[in-house]
Amino acid sequence: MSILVDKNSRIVVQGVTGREGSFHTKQMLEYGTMVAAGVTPGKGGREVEGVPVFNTVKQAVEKQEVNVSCIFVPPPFAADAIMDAASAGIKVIVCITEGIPVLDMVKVARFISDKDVVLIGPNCPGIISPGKTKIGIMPGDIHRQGNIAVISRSGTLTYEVVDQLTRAGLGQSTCIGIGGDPIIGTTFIDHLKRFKEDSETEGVVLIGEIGGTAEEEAAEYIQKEFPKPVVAFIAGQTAPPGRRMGHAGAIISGGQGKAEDKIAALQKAGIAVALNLATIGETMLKIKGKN
Amino acid sequence: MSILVDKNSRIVVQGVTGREGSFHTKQMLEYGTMVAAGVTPGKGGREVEGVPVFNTVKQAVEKQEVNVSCIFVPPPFAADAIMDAASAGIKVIVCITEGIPVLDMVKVARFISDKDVVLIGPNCPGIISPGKTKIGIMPGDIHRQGNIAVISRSGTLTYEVVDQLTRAGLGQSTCIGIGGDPIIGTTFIDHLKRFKEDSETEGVVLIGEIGGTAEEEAAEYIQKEFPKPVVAFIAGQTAPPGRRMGHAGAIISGGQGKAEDKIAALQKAGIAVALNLATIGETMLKIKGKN
Amino acid sequence: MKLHEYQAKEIFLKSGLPVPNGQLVTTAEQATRAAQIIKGAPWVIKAQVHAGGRGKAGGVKLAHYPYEVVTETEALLGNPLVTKQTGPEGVIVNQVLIEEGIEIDREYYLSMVIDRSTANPTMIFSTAGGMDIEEVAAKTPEVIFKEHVDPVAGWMPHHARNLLYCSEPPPDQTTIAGLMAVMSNVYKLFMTLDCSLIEINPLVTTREGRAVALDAKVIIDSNAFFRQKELLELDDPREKDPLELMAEKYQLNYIRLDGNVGCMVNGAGLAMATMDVIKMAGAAPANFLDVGGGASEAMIEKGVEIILKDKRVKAILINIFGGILRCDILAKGLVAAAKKKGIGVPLIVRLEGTNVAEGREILEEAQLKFLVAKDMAEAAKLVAKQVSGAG
Amino acid sequence: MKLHEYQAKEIFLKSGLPVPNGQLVTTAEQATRAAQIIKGAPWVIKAQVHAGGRGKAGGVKLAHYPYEVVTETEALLGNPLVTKQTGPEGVIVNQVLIEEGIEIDREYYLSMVIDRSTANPTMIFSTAGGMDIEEVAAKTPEVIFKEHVDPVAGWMPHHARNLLYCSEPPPDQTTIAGLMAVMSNVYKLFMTLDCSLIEINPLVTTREGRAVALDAKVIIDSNAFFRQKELLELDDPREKDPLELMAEKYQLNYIRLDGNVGCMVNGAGLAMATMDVIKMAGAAPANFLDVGGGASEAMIEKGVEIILKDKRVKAILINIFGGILRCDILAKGLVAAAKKKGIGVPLIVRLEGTNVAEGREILEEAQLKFLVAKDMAEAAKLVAKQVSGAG
Repeated sequence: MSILVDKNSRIVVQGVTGREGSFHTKQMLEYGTMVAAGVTPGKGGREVEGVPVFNTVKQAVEKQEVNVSCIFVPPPFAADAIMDAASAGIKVIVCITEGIPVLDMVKVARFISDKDVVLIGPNCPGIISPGKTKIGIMPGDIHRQGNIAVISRSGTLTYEVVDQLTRAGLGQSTCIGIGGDPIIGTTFIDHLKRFKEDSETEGVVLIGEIGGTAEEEAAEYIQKEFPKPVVAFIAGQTAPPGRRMGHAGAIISGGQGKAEDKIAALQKAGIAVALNLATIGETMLKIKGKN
Repeated sequence: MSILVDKNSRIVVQGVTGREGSFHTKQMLEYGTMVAAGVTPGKGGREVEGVPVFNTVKQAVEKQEVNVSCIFVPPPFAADAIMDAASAGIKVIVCITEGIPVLDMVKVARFISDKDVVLIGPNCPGIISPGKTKIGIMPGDIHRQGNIAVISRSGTLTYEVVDQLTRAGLGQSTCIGIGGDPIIGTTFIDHLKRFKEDSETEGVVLIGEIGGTAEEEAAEYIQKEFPKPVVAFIAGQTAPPGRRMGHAGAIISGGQGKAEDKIAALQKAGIAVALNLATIGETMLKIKGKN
Repeated sequence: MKLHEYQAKEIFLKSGLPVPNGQLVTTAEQATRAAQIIKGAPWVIKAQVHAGGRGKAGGVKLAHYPYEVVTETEALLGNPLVTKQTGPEGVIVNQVLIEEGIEIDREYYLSMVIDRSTANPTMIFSTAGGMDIEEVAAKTPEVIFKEHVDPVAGWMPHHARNLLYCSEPPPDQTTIAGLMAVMSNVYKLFMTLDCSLIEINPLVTTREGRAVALDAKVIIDSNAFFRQKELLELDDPREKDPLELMAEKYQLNYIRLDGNVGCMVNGAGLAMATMDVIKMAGAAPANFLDVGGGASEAMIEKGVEIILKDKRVKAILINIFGGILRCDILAKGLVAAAKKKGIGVPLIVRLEGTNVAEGREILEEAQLKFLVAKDMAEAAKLVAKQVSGAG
Repeated sequence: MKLHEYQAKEIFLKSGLPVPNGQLVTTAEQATRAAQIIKGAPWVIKAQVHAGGRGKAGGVKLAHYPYEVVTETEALLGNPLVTKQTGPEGVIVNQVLIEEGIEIDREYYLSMVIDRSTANPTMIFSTAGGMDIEEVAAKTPEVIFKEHVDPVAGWMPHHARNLLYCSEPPPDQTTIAGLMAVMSNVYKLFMTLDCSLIEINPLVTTREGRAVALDAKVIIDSNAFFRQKELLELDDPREKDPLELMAEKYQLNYIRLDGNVGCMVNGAGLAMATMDVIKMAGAAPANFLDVGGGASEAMIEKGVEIILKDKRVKAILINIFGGILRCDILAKGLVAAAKKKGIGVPLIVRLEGTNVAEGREILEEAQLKFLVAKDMAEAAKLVAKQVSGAG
């Protein structure tokens, strides 16, 4: 089992005719992902990498029965693309786009709040269930099918960790990049709840970073309700306050979001925190052994 | 049992210092309703009919543990009053105000859509559970405690029907005026579902009128899922199309909302329709006997 | 409140919604000048009346020569226009809109309304433009498309795309861009002006991809006038029934109908139900009149006066279930009206509810001639008998 | 993007948000004139710099006589101001705002931010105005109040009432009306200008019930500049580090720090983690630099150039996990930079992921002097060793 997506997921790529959209459509197809449709308004009727292109998500849903969307639409149009997918009945929306204005995301979050929709991202690498499906931009070949889940606010940092896990002989059940923006569709807790029920997942690596309080909230949840081993890492221990560290969401402001507070909260909750990135794999091996 | 409100409901009257607000506060108190607080911004600290007045609903909730609101605030401020109550944690909001702009109600409806809140009205007489509590402007003395529920889009027409029921020896469990506006907080179906579960209710009188398709939808629901006897009446059989018959919602437009279509839908669903207002009481007696 | 086509188009123009060049005229001289200024032939001459069905009734003409513009305008101005929505007496045409003719490539129907069940502003779009949309809905519902708008985000491009890519082949990119702009503007207007309806039928596109609103129907939510004061000035009282206009002034909900039984009721639902029982008893109501819950003595008096101004009225039925409105107030107003001008037709009164005893007493003391009905059914029977005798 | 106080106040003024009368000056002559035009005494002289902590650092002065306005302005202009947010070298004051002094009755704190967990714009209000809000939050959280705003309806009067009636006794009705207007305007500005922060500290009220924004801090969401083009013009490059400014031009995410290890990484999270391991290995990063996924050869070259312009840099660590960014592109950029200007400091390279073999080959063929690290930990150790030797 995997969470949210699997072998049978039928993907629609929004922004499929763009540079990134077409490149990653190819990559996904090569990985074995069922990309069944693409959408670019005004370009319906074409094909990209053999995938039929539609003018609207609605048509893609009707004709190709897609149920997961992967969005590569540029920032000014990305909020519309998410709402479009949600209105058309897509159940899992993966938004790769970086740079969406935060007020657009305020509306998106409220728009989908009462819909049966899971939004992953934006500003994220996507979701992969190794050996089954890859929806996003992560390099597929570093992953191995296995029993460790990864939830992360960062992209390349996740690849680094996955690579380490794979080398340590720890395959992955599902890896999710939840995104580096201040407002994102799903939190650590949303996915922890799913991994709790996922029989394939035996441990979770949680990769946080400075900014916000998502890690503190996750710590509280894990302590109370999450029974599987968790290894956490927080990036940005040396980041100065008030500066945005690349990600729109990675900023210490108003006294909130410091790495030290996050690490303290996680440790207080009894979670193994790897202070050194290089030790995540071995830490997981160690605590898994103990369980 | 009654639905939504009962003896223990603690009422806050919003707009309590106004002419209608203070008059009906007195009427409600006389009926035995527990009016525990009033709200008028800027007039906190006063009393109306012995009821303490607060500046905000939030304060009324904190100090007086009110859980039902009755709104008499003028139309320009009524939408704000409803959202105020919903944000403050009020669970049942009865909005008497007539004349709220429909676009304000579009926002209100969406605002409360994901909250655990029941909005009755606006433009309605309120809700009464005879012998227990009266929240609204209906004349209390025509009601008798009993087993017939009334759901109505109209005010005085409801009084007419209740009076008839009482004279026919049919007391009422709960009577709800859902309101005469195009957008209202609750529909016939919302309350039918509650009456289905209400052991005290043995039959329902449903009073509809021209405009919209709420009666048609109710007919479908009743046919499929509602086991108790229902008598329906539709006002406006002689109303000309395109004219608004007093209520903002009572208008036949775009080929929709005709009384004849509603009556046909109800009859097709096997519901007893009283074509003559004067026969509602006897019709209920007749079908109740059969059940 | 309905706007005239020319008023709606002025608003459209200001908001960037393309309309044909046009000019409102009220005299033949103005029409002559308009034909010189506005590009033609052809020109379109359109009677400005609120009643629907204007086209089929001869209220819209095509002129191919400047002199035709003038003669067609003259033929309309000052004369009654009888449409399916007017009475047989029709409505007088006071104003005429003269417009350039537009070369049409495709015709669409576009409107925005409030969908009651979803509680959302909803855009309705159809490729069957220029036709009666109710007929289209009945015969070919598959060419009518709807988009509900969530107020959280308002009108978004994907709404427009869902509507515009519904036809195969879809319009070209230029046309789509034009239609998308129209849609987004319609939504913006709908929200900022508190509309209950905006209808453009037909919305046409030209071969160059331009979108133009050939017709424009706008209705404003009268509950919103407290924040739309400038729109109130667009109200045209000449389009209204004089009795309804008078009732409006006194905040009475009065609608003139075809029968001869005047009615006065408190509450809209009860007023409708009263009309229904009158009909069922074999008579016909002359009006709908809801005096409302907050009616004063003076309002009741005015109500009676308005009912009686309708010369067709042969009897009056008063049906009051006193709730907020007390029966004694009703009685006092009734007596005042009788004293001032007399009533002159049979009066049937049915009183119930708050202060009913006091109300009856006041009526009796005033020695007013009236029949008492114990319930609505009896009231209707009594009044029907009166008018059948009178008629 | 941060606005200057005077820029924010100009926007406030245009949107009906009351601010003190004031004038921006850049010379002593202008200050003399300003003291004549603006009502005083007293006057307030405020250095216009982006760095926070200005007040405590002597960047805000009170003048009681016109000559003081001039001398205080002169003392600020052209001189560095050292606050807790600047380096020890401080920032040069280029502009000074001269304002009328306001007689204060009560002081409040008001700000609007995005609350991440509720995903809503949120207003923060406190009766502890004029103080450091983080300190207030830590010591007396009970005087800080918040209202979350649902985007469905936006800012509503009840939000304002919940905040304003939180203190006992509440302000009088005139003051409440003034503060309610301020709140609703702040929300409107926040939404229309795509703000990440609006902060007014203090927001004061006068004895006559007038509300005035004594300070104004506005930050714009830089992701929204595609629709806020006019705001981009308010950017003041003089307030920025020249290297960061250069990086911005090439769309590189570069932040200057205090250490001596230059880093270049792809991905913000990995870049932060790289800084962290450098620190853990006993060295200190000279910068944060995320070249991003879409980096071109030219961008890599520019990145190296910017790192090297920082004279403190004693070694460079390059850490790339090739995903979208391919290792061969990185290598080519690196070689180009070396060829152009030489590198001159030890270079530690750790490459992994897409096209790693091609990347290494390019570096070796170029005969570039560099150390290879097999993973991040080793890379950090190597680089720490280099700088400890160098330092």
